[in-house]
Amino acid sequence: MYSEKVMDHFTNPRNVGEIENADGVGQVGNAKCGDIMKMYLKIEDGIIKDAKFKTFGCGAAVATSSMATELLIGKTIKEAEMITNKVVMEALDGLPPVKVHCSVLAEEAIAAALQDYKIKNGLVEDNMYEGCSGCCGGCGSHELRREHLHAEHE
Amino acid sequence: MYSEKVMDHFTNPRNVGEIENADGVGQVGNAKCGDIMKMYLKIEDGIIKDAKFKTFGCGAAVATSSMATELLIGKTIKEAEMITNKVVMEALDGLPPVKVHCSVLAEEAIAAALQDYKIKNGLVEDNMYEGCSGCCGGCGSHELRREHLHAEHE
Amino acid sequence: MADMEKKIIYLDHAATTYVKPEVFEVMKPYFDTEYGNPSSIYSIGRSNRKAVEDARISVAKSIGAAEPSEIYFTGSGTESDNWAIKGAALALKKKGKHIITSNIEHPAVLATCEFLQKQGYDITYVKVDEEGLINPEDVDKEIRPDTILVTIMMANNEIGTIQPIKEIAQVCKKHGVLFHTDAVQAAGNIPINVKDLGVDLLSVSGHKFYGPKGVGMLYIRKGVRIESLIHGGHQERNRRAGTENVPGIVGFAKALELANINMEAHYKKLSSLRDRALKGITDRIPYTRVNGSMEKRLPGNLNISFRFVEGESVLLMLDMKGIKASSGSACTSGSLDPSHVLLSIGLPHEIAHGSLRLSFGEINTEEEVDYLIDALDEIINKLRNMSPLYEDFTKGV
Amino acid sequence: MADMEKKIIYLDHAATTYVKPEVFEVMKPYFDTEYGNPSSIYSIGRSNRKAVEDARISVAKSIGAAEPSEIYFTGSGTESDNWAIKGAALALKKKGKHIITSNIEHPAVLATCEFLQKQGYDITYVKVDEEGLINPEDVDKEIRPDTILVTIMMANNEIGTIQPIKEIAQVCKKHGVLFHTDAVQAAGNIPINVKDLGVDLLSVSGHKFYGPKGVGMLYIRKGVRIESLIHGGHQERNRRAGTENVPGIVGFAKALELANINMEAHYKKLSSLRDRALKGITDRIPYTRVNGSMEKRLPGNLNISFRFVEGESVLLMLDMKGIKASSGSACTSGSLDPSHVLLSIGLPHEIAHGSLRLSFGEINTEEEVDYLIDALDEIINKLRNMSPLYEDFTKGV
Ligand SMILES: Cc1ncc(COP(=O)(O)O)c(C=O)c1O
Ligand SMILES: Cc1ncc(COP(=O)(O)O)c(C=O)c1O
Repeated sequence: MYSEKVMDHFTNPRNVGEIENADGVGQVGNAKCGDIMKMYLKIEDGIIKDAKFKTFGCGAAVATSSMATELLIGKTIKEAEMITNKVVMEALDGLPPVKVHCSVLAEEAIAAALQDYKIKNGLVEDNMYEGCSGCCGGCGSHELRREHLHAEHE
Repeated sequence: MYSEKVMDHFTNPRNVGEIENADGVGQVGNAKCGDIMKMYLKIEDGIIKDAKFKTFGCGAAVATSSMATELLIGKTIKEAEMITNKVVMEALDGLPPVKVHCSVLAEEAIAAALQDYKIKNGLVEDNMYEGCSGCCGGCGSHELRREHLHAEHE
Repeated sequence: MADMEKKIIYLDHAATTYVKPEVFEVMKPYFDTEYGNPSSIYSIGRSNRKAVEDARISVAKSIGAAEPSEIYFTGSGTESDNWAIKGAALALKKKGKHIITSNIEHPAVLATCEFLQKQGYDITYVKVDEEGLINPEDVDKEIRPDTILVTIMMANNEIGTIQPIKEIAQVCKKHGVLFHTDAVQAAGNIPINVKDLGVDLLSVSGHKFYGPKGVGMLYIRKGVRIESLIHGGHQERNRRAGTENVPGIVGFAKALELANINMEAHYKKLSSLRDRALKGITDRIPYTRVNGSMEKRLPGNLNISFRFVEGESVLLMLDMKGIKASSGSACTSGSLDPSHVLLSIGLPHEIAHGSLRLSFGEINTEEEVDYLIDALDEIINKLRNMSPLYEDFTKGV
Repeated sequence: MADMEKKIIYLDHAATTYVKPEVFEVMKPYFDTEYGNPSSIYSIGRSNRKAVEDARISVAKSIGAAEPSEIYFTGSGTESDNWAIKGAALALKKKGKHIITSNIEHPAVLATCEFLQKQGYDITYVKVDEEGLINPEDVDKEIRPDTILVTIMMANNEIGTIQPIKEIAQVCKKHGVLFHTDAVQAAGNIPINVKDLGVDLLSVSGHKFYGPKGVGMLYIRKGVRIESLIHGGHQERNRRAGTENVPGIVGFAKALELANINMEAHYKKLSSLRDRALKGITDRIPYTRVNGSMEKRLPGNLNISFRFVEGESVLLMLDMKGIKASSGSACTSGSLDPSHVLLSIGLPHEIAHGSLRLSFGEINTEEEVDYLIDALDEIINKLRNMSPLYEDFTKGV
């Protein structure tokens, strides 16, 4: 079901853990839907020096988190913002259709951590949380997303 | 599907053939329904001295005809009239439910041949043919009989 | 005689075939070692999943499907027919309730249509000609605005006639009506290419081409939506629930693959045996007729009527000589009526009753055919001498 | 590690079992030598018919049916469930359209009920308590004049709880309502006696008790009329059409027979392994709970939740250690929701997500159980250290 790359990142996840006094921290997902990703970033001079994660979730959730941190390290903030779920998925040689939402979660975790960094550094005005994964169902987008995923599956 | 007795009477049918100048001849059934039995009787002093048959039909039809002739020979007319389909069936160690109609046919062939004998000898008044097998569907009893057979099957 | 009993000559390949050793070989591991549930995520579950998906790819290739995802495994050809017809009927009931079929379909189709009729659907039965063939124009004429499905078999199980499926599919396409074909008898005997044929739904059963019993397949063209017949788990892309019959599916695919590789030789061998039998029988036994077109016909099928005798008796006597065949009459099945197929091509009841289906397979030989001819000659003679119909005929009544 | 990978510890017998050698042995001849069609009248057809009828007699005996004619072979447990429920729904629709089931049924029942709901039927879901058990009085309360069927599973596939089927059957009988039970998980694990239970319809699937996949059974009490699900030929006394899966049927009967003979030892062995695992795991791993009654439970079932971790990750890591288990979450099946069964007994979503089903079988050993305990301890630790929920918990957030 999973590619070798996914299994590798699941079995030996890179950058598990926390960063003390991180410059940006983002957490997305919801225990209710079975996936939570927490992303820690160390940013110096606009460049991501370090990234760590903690994840509660399935194999794909762990692997996408791991891959996301690998992709982040060394990137500028602009570059980091371009790490979409597609990028993460491709780096992992793909995901099963039902697991695509995990890569979306990874994209959103990156966005949330960067948003946190920007808020802390006064780079954005409001602190509206944009990291919704659409998974927890709280905003009603759950069903929509599910249909979407199923459609892709079909 | 068939008992050994049935297979024996089918493989080595007794009394196949015609009787020239028979005292009673009866034919029942209809090619349309796949079974025709023709029964020839030689009757002397009210006793059946010989019986022969020709049958177009399935294994059970052949076997019941054969068994019927065996049962007939040596019997008085009264006794012969008591050879019901049950008697024939029991003598053959039973028939599959869907083949019960063949034994009915044998009973009716006996009745038809005896009727013919009686008519020829002025023993009955009208010559109404009583040997209907209910199988040809001509009288509308076909469906009824079929339901009956199916019910037994169930 | 005891010797003869041991020699079995199987001439009923249209009823069912043995499983080829190569097929059984690939099935075996899935009984005892690779027994995981394909829905499980661990490794033996995954290897089962892969086996099923590889089988799907193989079957898609065998029948020329555009994508493996168009292949759905079922529990039998009958289930596939039921699914296709009831599934379309339910999915499209808002459009209409009219279904067109033929009068020579297999009971899997006919009984399903009768069931739907009781549920308020309207069924039209297109008639075959005396060769046992459908005229596509007759289908065209019957299509109405409320027609939702046409279901016509690719090859007939009794007389082996092959219908102009491509032409019928074109008619259906022209009217935008779904088209299902029961290809249970065709599969493994003649090439099937769903893309070329242009069908929307196509049923196949494993045990007719040296594959296992208890596994069938329904091809559903991409984009065609039908309701499920068996609801439950997520198997078969949510469309046919139930733990997959992994050994059965693997065997199905292998058997179809072998049949495809071997098709030309198969066709040649079977039709040559069949033609030898036909010539021998008609040369030796008078008052005999062949049923159904000899041109548009499955290679292994021969259906003959012998006047003045009844089919079951012939079968039983053949059986005693070690020859396994089938009757045109559905005598054994609880019905007193002769085959609806033989009546449809215009046979009178009494002749339909005296019919025999011989279906040749890859194990048969010319020697067996010659033995068959001798046996039949003797049997038909014996039965005719016992037949009041023959008596009347010879006496000129 | 490479060594470990080779050692497979199969703890997913509730998903599917291997076919026992004794079972496979009796199936074999029906693939290649005794391959006739049971509907044929010649001798190899007849020997197949006899094999099927002997299997029917054996199964009737195994489940305490009054007559073999109450046993109908199908293509899967799912098909049996679909048939029982849809068949009753169609046959009784004039009486009413209300069906009662539970909220912990298998998808084979739930999805069928959902389908019927779309067709205008009214479905009531009786709730289980936090032990996973149904109260027969709750069923009683829901029965209405238009109730036509109650369908409640005998044993649950996820948490293994055994329902008071006899008592529910009595309730149904009192009201004159048909009662179906899905006994797919129960069969082979606990005694089933349909007469004693008083059920009208009962489903079983072959591959759950060391029999083959692709064959199931529906018990239909004599006199109970339900509509067919699969229409066509005259097989199974006109009620389930399709050429019989002879090897499958023969294997099914043999496996059930063996299970019955062996039931006491089976029960003892599995429950002892299960209890050993439970003790080891709860002793070693904190923040762990067992789901479902430990008293009214299948012998081989253990369902545990580990807080702060997610089930699929646990499964994958177990797999890498050679241990094959199943998750309480239906993660792999395309749904993002955790198990409806675990939610029904009151587990919060996040705990339901971290659940594991271990189902023991006859091949398992105490050494395997001990290895499992070690492996789980290590895995849960590793995953908790990676979990933001555990981080919050230890930090007291
Ligand atoms: C309780 C229950 N019912 C029904 C089924 C369906 O059986 P099958 O998958 O063999 O069709 C299963 C197993 O998957 C089950 O555990
Ligand atoms: C034309 C045709 N359709 C359908 C079927 C049904 O297939 P099965 O008996 O395998 O379900 C058969 C064979 O019996 C057949 O010959």
